[in-house]
Amino acid sequence: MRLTIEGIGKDFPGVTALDDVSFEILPGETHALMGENGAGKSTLIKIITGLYRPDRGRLLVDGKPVDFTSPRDAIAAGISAVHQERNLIPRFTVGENIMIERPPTRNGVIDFDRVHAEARKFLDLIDPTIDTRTEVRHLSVAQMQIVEIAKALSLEAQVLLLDEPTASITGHEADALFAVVRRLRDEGKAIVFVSHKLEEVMAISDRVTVLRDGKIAAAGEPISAMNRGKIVSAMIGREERVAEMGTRSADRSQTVMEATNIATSFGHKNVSFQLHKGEILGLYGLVGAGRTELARALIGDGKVVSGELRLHGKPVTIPDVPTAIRRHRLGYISEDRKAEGLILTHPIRSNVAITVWRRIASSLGLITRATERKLVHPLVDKLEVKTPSIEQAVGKLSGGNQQKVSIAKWLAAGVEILIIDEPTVGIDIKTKTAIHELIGEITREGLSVLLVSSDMPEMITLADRILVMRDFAIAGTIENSRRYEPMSREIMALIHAGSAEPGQAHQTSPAPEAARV
Amino acid sequence: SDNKIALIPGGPHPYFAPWEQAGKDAAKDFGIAAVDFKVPAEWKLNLQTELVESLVSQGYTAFGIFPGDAVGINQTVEELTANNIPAAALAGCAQDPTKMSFCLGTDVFNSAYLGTQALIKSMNGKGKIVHLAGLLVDPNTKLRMDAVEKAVKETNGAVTIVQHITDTDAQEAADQKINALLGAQKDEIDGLISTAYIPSVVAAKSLRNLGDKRIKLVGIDDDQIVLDGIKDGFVAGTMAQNPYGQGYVGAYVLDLIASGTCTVKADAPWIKTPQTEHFIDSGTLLISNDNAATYKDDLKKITAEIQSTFKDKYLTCK
Amino acid sequence: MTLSVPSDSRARPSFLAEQSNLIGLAAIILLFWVLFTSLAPGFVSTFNLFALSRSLAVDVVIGFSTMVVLATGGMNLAIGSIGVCAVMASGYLMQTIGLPIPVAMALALLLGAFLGWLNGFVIVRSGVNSFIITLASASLFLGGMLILSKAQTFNALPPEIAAFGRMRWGFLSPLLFVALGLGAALIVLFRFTALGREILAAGANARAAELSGVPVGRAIIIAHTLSGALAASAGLMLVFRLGAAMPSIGQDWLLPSFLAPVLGGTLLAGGYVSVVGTILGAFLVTTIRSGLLVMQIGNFWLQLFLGLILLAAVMLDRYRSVYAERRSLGRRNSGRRA
Amino acid sequence: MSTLTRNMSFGQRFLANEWSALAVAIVIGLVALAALSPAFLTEFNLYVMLRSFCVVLIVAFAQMLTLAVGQMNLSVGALGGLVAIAVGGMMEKWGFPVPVAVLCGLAIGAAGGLLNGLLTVRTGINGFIITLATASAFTGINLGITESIPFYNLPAGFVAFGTGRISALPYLLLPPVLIAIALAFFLARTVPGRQLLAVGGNPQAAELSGIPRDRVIVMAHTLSGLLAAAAAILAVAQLGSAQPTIGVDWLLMSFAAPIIGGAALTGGHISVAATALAVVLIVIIQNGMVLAKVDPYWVQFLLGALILAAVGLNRLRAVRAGGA
Ligand SMILES: Nc1ncnc2c1ncn2[C@@H]1O[C@H](COP(=O)(O)OP(=O)(O)OP(=O)(O)O)[C@@H](O)[C@H]1O
Ligand SMILES: Nc1ncnc2c1ncn2[C@@H]1O[C@H](COP(=O)(O)OP(=O)(O)OP(=O)(O)O)[C@@H](O)[C@H]1O
Ligand SMILES: O[C@@H]1[C@@H](O)[C@H](O)OC[C@H]1O
Ligand SMILES: [Mg+2]
Ligand SMILES: [Mg+2]
Repeated sequence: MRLTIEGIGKDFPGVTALDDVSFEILPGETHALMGENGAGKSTLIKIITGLYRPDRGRLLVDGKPVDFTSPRDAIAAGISAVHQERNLIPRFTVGENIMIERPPTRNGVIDFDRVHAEARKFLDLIDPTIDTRTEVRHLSVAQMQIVEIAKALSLEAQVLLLDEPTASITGHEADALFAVVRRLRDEGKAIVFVSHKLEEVMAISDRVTVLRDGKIAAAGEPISAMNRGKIVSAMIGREERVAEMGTRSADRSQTVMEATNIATSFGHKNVSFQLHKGEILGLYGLVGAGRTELARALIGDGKVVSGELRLHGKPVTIPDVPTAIRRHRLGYISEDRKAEGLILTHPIRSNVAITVWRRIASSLGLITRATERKLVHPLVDKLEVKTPSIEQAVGKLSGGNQQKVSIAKWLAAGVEILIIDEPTVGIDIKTKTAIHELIGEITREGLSVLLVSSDMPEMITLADRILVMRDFAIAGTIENSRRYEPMSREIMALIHAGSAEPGQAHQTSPAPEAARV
Repeated sequence: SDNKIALIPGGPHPYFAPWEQAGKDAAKDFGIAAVDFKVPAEWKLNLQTELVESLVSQGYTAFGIFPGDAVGINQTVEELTANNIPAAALAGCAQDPTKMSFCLGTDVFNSAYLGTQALIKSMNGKGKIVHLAGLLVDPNTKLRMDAVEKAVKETNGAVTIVQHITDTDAQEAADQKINALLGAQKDEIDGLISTAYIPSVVAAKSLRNLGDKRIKLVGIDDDQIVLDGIKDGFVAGTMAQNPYGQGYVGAYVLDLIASGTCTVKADAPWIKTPQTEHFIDSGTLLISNDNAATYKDDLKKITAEIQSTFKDKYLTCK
Repeated sequence: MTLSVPSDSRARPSFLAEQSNLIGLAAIILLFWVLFTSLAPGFVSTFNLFALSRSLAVDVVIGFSTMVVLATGGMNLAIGSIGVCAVMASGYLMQTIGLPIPVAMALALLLGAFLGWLNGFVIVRSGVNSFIITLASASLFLGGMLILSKAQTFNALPPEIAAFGRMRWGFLSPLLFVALGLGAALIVLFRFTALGREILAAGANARAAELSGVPVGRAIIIAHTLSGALAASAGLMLVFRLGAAMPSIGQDWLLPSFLAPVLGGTLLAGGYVSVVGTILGAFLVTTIRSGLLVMQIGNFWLQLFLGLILLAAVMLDRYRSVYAERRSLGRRNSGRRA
Repeated sequence: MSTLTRNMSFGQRFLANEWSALAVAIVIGLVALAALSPAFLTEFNLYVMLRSFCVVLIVAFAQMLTLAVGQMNLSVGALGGLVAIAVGGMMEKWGFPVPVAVLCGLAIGAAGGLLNGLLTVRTGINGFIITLATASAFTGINLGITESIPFYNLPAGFVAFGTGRISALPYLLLPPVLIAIALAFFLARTVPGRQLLAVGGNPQAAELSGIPRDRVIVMAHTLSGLLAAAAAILAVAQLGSAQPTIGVDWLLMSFAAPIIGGAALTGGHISVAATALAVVLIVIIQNGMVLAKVDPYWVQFLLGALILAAVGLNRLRAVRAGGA
């Protein structure tokens, strides 16, 4: 099936998301769709899948114009997608979610055994460990993403659109996905692949189309004719830059946070570490190792049940998050920006200022939008949040720009210790560099950061020391030499040492990024 | 006269249906420009007062009102009289102090008292009774409870009251509560006194379904189901009221007052009730098997009697 | 032609959209006024205007009482019960105890606030949906009032009470100004104070708010406390209006209390309120009801027309705003092409 | 997680059920009332309780279906009242045979629900406001037609159905039981039923999965109207007359039962069994109050206290079961 995109344009209030976009998606190819945050990638995918209707231009399938009025139409025409946002029914089982488009029935009654058997088939392609009878709401973010992929595969469509399918899964599952993608391509299907991870793109795409500010910057160039530098300059209009981390100078004599043998309500045992002033302490581990839960316990969104937690040398117990932030100047940037990081229906202004309302209020307890704006503007500018206005509802921003907002509010908060969980998921390379530099900058100004990231290169770029976590315990601590190869080998060794469970022992695929860091 | 009179019940309720005809008859018989039956959309005080207010804006000159709330209506009446618009309480009274010109209606206390006495008599003076009442938050309900208790007390212990069941003035609630009562206690109780329209109907029906003629029931109002119950022996009696007469005479008197022809006499032979000092009995009578066929004529006679003597007894006219 | 952060000349579309919704609602109200005035001259008689202003005042405050809880994404089904508790308390304090009016009123408001606080406290501590808690507490509060008062009305209140209820400022009731005053205070709360903003944040996404340092539990409790105080205010306004404190007040508040804020744009899901919208929502309903009554739309059929006109009004508003959005997009596009 | 469910003891699995706390509360209530009064477990009293269960249950289901898609139907009672008098009128004034009148009544209910659904979906206006407005319109038609005078002269067979019984089992119980079974099956095992819950659980996701969201919402409203009609017809049979006031008290109960039964106001999560048990509990509480001769001034208070107690029990269960 050949899909032709012809002069497509789409406007939102205050933004032209797409403008005169034309290119072709051919059967038997993997077609990468690249662009900065807010370039219009997801919007284009939503138009192709019938969720949005284009304001201008048209779609053609095998040369014939089509007009999809709803996702049903697109599905019927043989187009399926994994969207950037999670789209699962929380109280339905994994199996039912995968098969929701066309549940197998017998005499009009849903045959749940077949639902699970069928779902199993597609799930096994990526991750055989997920039980199809589990309700989706009990899954981790990564597992949900895998379910979404299995669901899209289950349609066995002619055109498969993948919008950042690998944003929150590990290399192991990503490799499985790529194997499936290659096979589908060889069978003559068309795959559109959106990702901010250039290495992946280079590795599996046949052709690449780049969007910039809603316009075509490169249309269907063969990957053989492109290289990393060309793609990047098409995306951002200039050369890529490596994060400027400056000289790192954490003050190891000043311990701002110290955990001694703590156990938590989530089941962590014997966790001990020290975080120094101005330090970036990395927390690495496989998905499910318990890093997010440790962060939660530390900020009072769970309990430290034994052991001792000291802040600035004083033992503390933190009953809840507001106390952590207000009394102890300890903040947490959630890995799940939609559910926990942002208030999607509220404007950027409120989302950023929320952490400081109490502080910027006048003696009468009043705050004005003007004071908020004064505070928010510089931050939004610094992070280059792409938006028509800071009054825009955060939910209307592109995924990457939402992430920037969820970081921006903590820059305003004036905390001394910041726990950052997966800061650059879904962030484009330009902004990623900016965020890395920002984290470097705030720590130079004296903030201390506990950094949770599944992105090994990111970890090695940023962290001063790396704590490796396994099964809700600390497996070891490594001083970061900032040399990718030895570091990653050392980290993986710690992760796998003593691991008996085969399912847990995933291999990540860090190699391609090595060259750059 | 060119008066426009509105007759306003507390809300939609079958009891008031005769007012429409009564108004038309009065307009014809006494040459009044209009006597209109205006029903609030729901049985809610504020809908009633808003209705009254809007009718004033449309030039109505006198009001016959069944107070949606005996106390709550007074402020509105006060405003009416301040604008020289007379109002009278019909069917049920407003609580004193009030600016209502008078109250022509059923003395709720007395009616409940007489009904209970009739019930006790039908039980041969002894046994256990239950009282089915309307809305608990309606001040009239408390009066009726007191009246029932007074009649019971006068038997010196021969009759006892098992319980008051309130908030039975909606069909479905009445059905649920009365059947629950019968389910739990049909063998213990000997009599039911109902002081509201709906529970009278529902109790009559439930006793018929149960086929129980042992438990005596005295209800209120003359709904067909209650009358059939009387005929077939499931209901001992019911306290008839005189809705038609209330509407008819009420309109007649309001016309006289609104025209400025007459004023209300201070020293007339008013009846004093717990609610008001300006009460006129529109007639209550017990319907039983004996008078089921003739009570309507009795009520007509009473109506004619009240109407013809009203001017002399209660008004000073030019 | 995506805009990328130019620093200062930033448009504020959502702010404008917000205003345009209110303007739309106001326009529809105006339409009805023109209609009713031309069809039924009695509609703008001073008597009717006064009566209208007085019912409006109460409906607005009832609407506020629900609005502040909707802000948190919760509900308060107990406002009628809280209102009547305050009413009966004020009656008791003035008539039986003989306290001066302001003292009695203040204590009654305090009682309302306390009952609201109790709701909030139990909701936050138990983690049970506010719908269920307030459904149960509505029964509890009303029942407590009945047990204590034996449903006896207080109708020998100081005469100033009724006099104030009848008082006119121009052709309006001073009660309307009380309602508008409360509205102004709520605007300040939700727009200009950290507390108000925190309540809204908690309502829009409790989890995100909590993780941003908002004491969500406290915000919810305060919103319920405020709701209780506002319900008590509405009850006391009715005491002035009726010149008596009676146990049947509040039983019919539930629907109007939702109608005004929701018509005015407040989200049932929480996180967004419109104070002016709530006032306009109540105004729309009062206008329609009063207009139909004055036009003598026949008795029993009134409800039908009320329903139909309400539908027409919300649909008109809806199409107006859709149209406005399209037009603003159209304008931008043509500008771009030029 | 399912690995967890498999390893749970019987007690834990019982607790994990949404309806277990309600079941416990019901048992406590039954035992207490039986101990209090010998009349409680008599055949006639059981009949009385089962009979008052019927209409409420269907009303609760009517609301439950709109809650399932994350909507509300404020017009259940108004529509019920309209159907009640329509059915009564058709039988009394026009002499329609019972089955014809019943079918027409159901059709009116479904049409009313369809109207609610179409208006909600087509205009994009919150269903709360739409159904509030249509409720007023339905009530207006009802009062306009009847001027609030009931229809009394209904066919004897129809009225007999409302009062007949086989020992403690009222005939009236048959329709609600059938409806409950059908609904449970519909929601658990049929494609439209699952689609309904999917739309409630995550409308966006459902739409992206090719589920016709608008059609599903319209379907939920239509079914809700149909059930409201069924409840109204049963109410007419039960009362033996077609009262214009049928339905005026339905609203709060219609929400209370599903929500006490664990339904989420945000949609996607309902339980037929738990809703039914919540209705049973409410009926027992109401019956118990009459049985225990509760002083009228205490009725409201105790009602609130008992609901709160049931909710507290359920909360405790949720915490114990770890589903807090
Ligand atoms: N529903 C909407 N309302 C208003 N603006 C929108 C809406 N959806 C997207 N936009 C805007 O359209 C532009 C393109 O967004 P889109 O989501 O397509 O970007 P993207 O390329 O997918 O970015 P990312 O890499 O961050 O996911 C952005 O400026 C975004 O803010
Ligand atoms: N082996 C396991 N058995 C049962 N539950 C698990 C297991 N591993 C993880 N979980 C649970 O599944 C969820 C995993 O979440 P998530 O993957 O975010 O964990 P995490 O360690 O924070 O991941 P990350 O390390 O990527 O932040 C958590 O709720 C965790 O308690
Ligand atoms: O007496 C009548 C009463 O039975 C009914 O319930 O309401 C109207 C009254 O007049
Ligand atoms: Mg995107
Ligand atoms: Mg994590």
